[in-house]
Amino acid sequence: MKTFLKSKEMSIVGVVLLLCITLAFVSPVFLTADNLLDVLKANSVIGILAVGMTLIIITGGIDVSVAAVTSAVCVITVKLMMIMPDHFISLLLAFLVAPLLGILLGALNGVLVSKIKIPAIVVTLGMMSIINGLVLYITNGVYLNSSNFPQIFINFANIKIFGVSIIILIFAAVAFLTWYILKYTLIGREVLAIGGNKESAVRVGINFDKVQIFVFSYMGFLAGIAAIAQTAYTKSVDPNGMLGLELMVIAAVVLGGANIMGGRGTILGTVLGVLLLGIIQNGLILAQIDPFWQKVFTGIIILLAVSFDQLQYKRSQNKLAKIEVEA
Amino acid sequence: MKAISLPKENILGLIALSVFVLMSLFIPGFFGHNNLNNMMFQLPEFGLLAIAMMIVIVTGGIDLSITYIAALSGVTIAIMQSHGYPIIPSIIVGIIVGLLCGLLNGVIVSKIGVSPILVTLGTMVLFEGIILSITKGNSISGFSEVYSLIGNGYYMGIVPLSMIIFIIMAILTGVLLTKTKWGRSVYMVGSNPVASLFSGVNNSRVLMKVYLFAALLSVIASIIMTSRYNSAKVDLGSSYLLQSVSAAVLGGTEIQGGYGKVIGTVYAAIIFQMLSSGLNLLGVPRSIVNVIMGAILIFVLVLNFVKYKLDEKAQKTAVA
Amino acid sequence: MTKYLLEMTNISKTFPGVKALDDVSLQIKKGEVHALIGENGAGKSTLIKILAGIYTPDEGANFLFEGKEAQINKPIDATLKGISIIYQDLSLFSNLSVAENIYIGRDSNKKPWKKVNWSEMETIAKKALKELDFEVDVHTPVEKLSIAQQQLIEIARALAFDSKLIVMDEPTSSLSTGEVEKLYKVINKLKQRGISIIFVSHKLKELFTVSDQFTVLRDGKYVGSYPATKLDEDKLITLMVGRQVQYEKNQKRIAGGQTLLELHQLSKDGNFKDISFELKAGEVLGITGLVGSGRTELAQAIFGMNRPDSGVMKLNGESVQIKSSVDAVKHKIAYIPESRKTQGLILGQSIINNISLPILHQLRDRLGLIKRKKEIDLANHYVETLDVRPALPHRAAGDLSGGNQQKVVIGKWLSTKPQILIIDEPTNGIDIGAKTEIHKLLRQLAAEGMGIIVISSELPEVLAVSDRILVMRHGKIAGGLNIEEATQENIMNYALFGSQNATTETDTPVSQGVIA
Amino acid sequence: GCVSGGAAGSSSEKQSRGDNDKIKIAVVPKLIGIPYFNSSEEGAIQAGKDLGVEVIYTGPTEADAAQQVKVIEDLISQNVDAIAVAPNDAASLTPVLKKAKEQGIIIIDWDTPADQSLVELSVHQIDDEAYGRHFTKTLVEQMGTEEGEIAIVTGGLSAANLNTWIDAAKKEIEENYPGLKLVTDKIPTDEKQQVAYQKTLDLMKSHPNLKGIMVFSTPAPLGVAQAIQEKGMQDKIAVIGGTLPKDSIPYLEDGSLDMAVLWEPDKLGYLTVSLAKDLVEGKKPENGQNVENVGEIELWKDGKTVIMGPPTDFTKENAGDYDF
Ligand SMILES: Nc1ncnc2c1ncn2[C@@H]1O[C@H](COP(=O)(O)OP(=O)(O)OP(=O)(O)O)[C@@H](O)[C@H]1O
Ligand SMILES: Nc1ncnc2c1ncn2[C@@H]1O[C@H](COP(=O)(O)OP(=O)(O)OP(=O)(O)O)[C@@H](O)[C@H]1O
Ligand SMILES: [Mg+2]
Ligand SMILES: [Mg+2]
Repeated sequence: MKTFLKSKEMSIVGVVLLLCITLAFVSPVFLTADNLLDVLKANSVIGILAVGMTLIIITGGIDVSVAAVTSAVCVITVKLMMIMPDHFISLLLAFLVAPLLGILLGALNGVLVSKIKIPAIVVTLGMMSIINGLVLYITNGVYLNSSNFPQIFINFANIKIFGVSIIILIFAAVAFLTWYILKYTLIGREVLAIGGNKESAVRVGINFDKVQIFVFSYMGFLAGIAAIAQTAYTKSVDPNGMLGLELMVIAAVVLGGANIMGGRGTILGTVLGVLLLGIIQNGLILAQIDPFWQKVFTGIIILLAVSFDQLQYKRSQNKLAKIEVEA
Repeated sequence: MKAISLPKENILGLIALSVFVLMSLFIPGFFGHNNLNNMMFQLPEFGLLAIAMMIVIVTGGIDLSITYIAALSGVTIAIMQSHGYPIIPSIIVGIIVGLLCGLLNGVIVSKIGVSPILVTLGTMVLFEGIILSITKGNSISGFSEVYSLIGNGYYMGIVPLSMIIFIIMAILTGVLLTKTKWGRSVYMVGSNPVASLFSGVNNSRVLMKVYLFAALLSVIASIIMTSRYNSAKVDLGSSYLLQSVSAAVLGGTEIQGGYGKVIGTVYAAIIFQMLSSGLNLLGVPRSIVNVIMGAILIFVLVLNFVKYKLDEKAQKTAVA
Repeated sequence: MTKYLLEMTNISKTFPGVKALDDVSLQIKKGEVHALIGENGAGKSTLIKILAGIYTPDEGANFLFEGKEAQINKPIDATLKGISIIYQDLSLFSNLSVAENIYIGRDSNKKPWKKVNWSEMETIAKKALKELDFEVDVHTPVEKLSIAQQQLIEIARALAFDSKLIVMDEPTSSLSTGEVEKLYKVINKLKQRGISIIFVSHKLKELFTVSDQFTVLRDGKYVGSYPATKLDEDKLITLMVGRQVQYEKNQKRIAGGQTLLELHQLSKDGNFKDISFELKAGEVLGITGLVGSGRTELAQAIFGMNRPDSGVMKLNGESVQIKSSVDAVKHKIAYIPESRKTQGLILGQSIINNISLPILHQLRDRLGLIKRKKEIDLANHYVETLDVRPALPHRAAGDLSGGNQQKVVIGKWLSTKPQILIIDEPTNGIDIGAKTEIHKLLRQLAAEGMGIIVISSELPEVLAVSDRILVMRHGKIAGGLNIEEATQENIMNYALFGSQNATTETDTPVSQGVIA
Repeated sequence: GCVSGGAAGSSSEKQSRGDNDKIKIAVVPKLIGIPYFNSSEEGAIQAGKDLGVEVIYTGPTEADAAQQVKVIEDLISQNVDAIAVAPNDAASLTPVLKKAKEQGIIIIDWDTPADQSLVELSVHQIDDEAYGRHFTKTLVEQMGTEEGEIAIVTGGLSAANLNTWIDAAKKEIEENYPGLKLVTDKIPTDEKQQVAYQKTLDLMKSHPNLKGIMVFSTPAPLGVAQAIQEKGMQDKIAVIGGTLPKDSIPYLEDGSLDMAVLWEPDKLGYLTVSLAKDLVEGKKPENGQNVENVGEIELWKDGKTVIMGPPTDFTKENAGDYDF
């Protein structure tokens, strides 16, 4: 599997590299540390969500409510921070509340998917509609702005370690944690097993419901973290600001080589997928492509990348099928 | 043996009927001429897109690009007409453009084998970009009077023309799906593409036709929309995208493919339509309408689940 | 008191519309190999799934394990009690490595955050594989292994669990002789350790080699339990089927009429090389060989699903290119694939829709609409002639037992009225009664003028149906034999060594009659 | 069933109209749930209270023409006396507005013009031409030079009013400031602060000599200012944005946003309802008329176009005085 997955990731590494080289020629600023860090920072929220989505997609599910959940958590957490004193404890509390809220909403998705057996896309579609509606109704779309934020949070948001923003570090930590879970914990292996073969998983005693509730709750947990990262990034909350982000998240995961039918997917691949999308966006502006044409380019690059990837995959499958023929 | 319980489509039909009765009784103005009329005008465009989505879902795919196919063909028709071309050639060119979009989806899905959600995500962005580049984001109008009759006119003074088009297309789709070789193959490919390939079904041709057909339905929806709204723009009908997935699923379509019926999707579209209009009449805020729609979607599926469990029990006791 | 390791009594199971098990019992002694037999659909797999905790039995079931009342509601309950199951259709994870597949399920009751110990996993896996003398890198993903190798991984998993009871549902259906031998050795070893084994198989000979006790089911009902010493094959068959069944070498060879199919030097890189033969109308051509010798690849090439690189294929004397299964159907070629569940049938669809699928274009009226009534009649016809049970054509194909599913696939392809019928492992997992019926059917179809290619790993079967036999080895035709000259021995020699008289002194017991 | 439905419907309509003497005015924004339109909602509702009319403020949740048509169709069923609409896409509303007009409903547009042949009144917050030119002029003031590279950031490429202002701003550049150089076509931001932020970062990188940015749309200026703030470019790049004062305070304070130029949206809502009520009662507006709680308005010669007044410049000095 290792070699095979490697080749799968290699193809996206190839695409990313190709794009980088082209851009480096087109725009001298592209390869500067400053720019690359900006790209990373701008895509950290998508990245955090995509890492969680990877687990769900490996089990063969999908979650289109991620952006809605993140928005809801943003709103609630920030409202909470605004009524709390400007103190370290308040910050801690917010960091506790956000993931918990996310887990709660995620677990609700998980329970509906596993216990009531409603397909994941439907549950989360319904959930997205409900949460977005409620958020809009409650906030009336009003921005919550940094002028209202406690100073301690602003300070937190501005933390940099060796010039790397805290937001990127959160993303990195989340990616590492999830990689570890997937590789080295029982539940992580169960996630992969379920994706590989649901029926067999049940037969060998894996609790399918439990694993599903886990992946959705974990997604919720990361949505909570993403909410913190998002708030730190924009230093404001736009209740409508994340509409439609879920498609980008899913695109990143699948570009990263995960199979939408389940069973296949890696954290490294997903991170690369996120980077690919981020670089496309950044690169089109740096290359000074006419804004009207940027979407055309984005669409074409996505189509080329996925087609290339698929052809590559087919070829590797063909090689697997060979048998030894005597000369 | 097979008709111990009602098929889920009939249940949905009953729900639709009861929603209609309840709303007529309790919401003033719901049963009014104006409102009924509105609903009849609003349903066709959404219904067509929902059916298009349903067919693609039956094959185990999804088509995120349908609303942009609609927009692109709408813009084409608008540009042609505003440049003085007559209606029929404009519509034909619009249909061709839409079918080309469907072809692109079809080729990448069926020949290269990329998963549909990715392909259509890509083409969605691509089509949007093309429209933006053509229109510079502006809306294009300049339709002729006759054209606007398609979406706004009546047949025999009572039934909206667009409704008739919708009914015809729905029946046609139903017949194609249940009674033709292609339709049967759609279900087979959706259930198990490997086995259908081993059974002499030309999977890629079946899929190709599915994406072409979905595109065709989108174009027809687009013609109704552009004629109703008198203009075409990049986001024409974009709010219908996820709604059409919801309607297809509420209508009983299996998201993994292999099952789905036109009638179920139509019932679901009607339910959504009535809820939206009824709640509006009640003055419920739009955002809460969304909440209720989401809740209904989940509720009906929970209901299905409960019913399934009950059926299972009933059948067991029947045999034992 | 503790004479029995496992006692199941009063077991009934009702599926919507079907009573799959009706008051069945099963008693397993410690350290015995217990054969569970019965025709297709008799309820063997269902009984096993109840034992495994996948299905819950109807009320009133009694369950004793090691003399104590046992509750098995979930698979993990069975695992924890020391019951391992090797399913008919395997339960492997193609995306995971060999080591993980062997280890998996072991910790299902542990805390989800338990750290996975990769080195321990590998050690355990290697140990289990060693017991089977199966050499494979434990890091290999299972999807790269052949079916036979996958079967061994399943067995290794059961070994690694230190089970008290191992259930094997048709474990040998895709093992080669050598591997079957190894399995017997392992079974004997396990027996000595006091481990009990429930063995399900349709290969009666093999059952007599390993089993101590037989429990027979018929139509979901318990027929009885008998020690091996009190039984012979004929008796067993009578118990299973309720009548006498014969299974003999084909006697009257049909020379064949006009030539339907000719292959000249057909080759495909990595699949097969220089394949040339003829198939005449009215004859049955058997193709056999070891698993992995390229038979399926060749068959799929003829059927258009695996395009050859070079060579010529002629149909009725004319050179043709079959580019897809659609082409093949047009040229009246039918292919019944070896994997029912994934290739043969659309399990979620009704029997009717499955049977009519390849000939839908013939069932259309002038408007191009499908004539439903004709379609149903067609399905009913094949359900009847092939004796599909239960005979409910509106039911989903997936609700049938393995053997009955196979009958539906056969029906589906007979409906196309093919000139050439290629059938890949026609009776895999089919009981002896149904097997002879299918053999008879194939002979009869040939007599009516069809050209038939039977690919099978079971020598008695090849001998029973063929007029001519080709033996493949490493992608090439190692030899051809007319039925008069064919014996299990000379076929084996071709399959193993590539020539008829390489050596007859081999330690491979051909007496089993199963070479692949 | 539809035939009988029609008959039953019309009788019930008559009844309900008889029941309720209060004037019903529907105000339809482009979309609900964004600060700008929330603010105008407050004004409209307040006007309803002050003037004793029933105000229905409803609109689509997405800035989508189709949804807006539906909202208006539903409003027609509710027998309102007047509909004041801010079209997402003027052309697309023409058929439905025509239908409304045929039912005797008075049609008004506000914020953004609709089909002028259908509206009885067109309430403009601002003179579009003057507003766009005002942006250019203010930007030049803040840049302190008439030369240099500038860029335009917009909410969305397809928003008609934004495009009108941008065109006016460009015209002002062409006519009076030949030294200003637009480095790229207008940059869309999906009406999202975060997108504006990201794109501005990229914009500054690809055009290191940038001197000024004009930002049209309410959320985008905040994102642009945030990027300027983060990179410490307050003194190098001047930013003018059409946004609300309250949100802008943190950026106005350190100069990352030099000035917010807008009108008072609540007043616009108030004015719209107030003029609509007058119309229903048969009163036409006059040039120079002083509308209570709004101020003096301007009426153009066409007798339809009402201009609420000149734009308000919000700076760090006065931004704190406003409550929106
Ligand atoms: N999930 C199910 N739903 C409905 N009926 C089922 C189901 N599983 C099995 N059956 C029915 O139960 C009966 C017993 O099937 P089972 O698979 O146990 O047979 P078997 O003895 O294993 O046969 P084979 O040798 O062909 O594998 C059959 O009639 C089958 O159709
Ligand atoms: N198995 C077959 N045997 C003979 N002719 C066939 C077979 N399958 C298809 N055809 C014919 O080949 C042509 C193309 O068939 P195919 O199944 O690919 O297209 P289709 O779209 O499903 O059929 P159609 O358009 O005629 O409804 C048709 O004329 C069809 O009647
Ligand atoms: Mg079985
Ligand atoms: Mg084979």
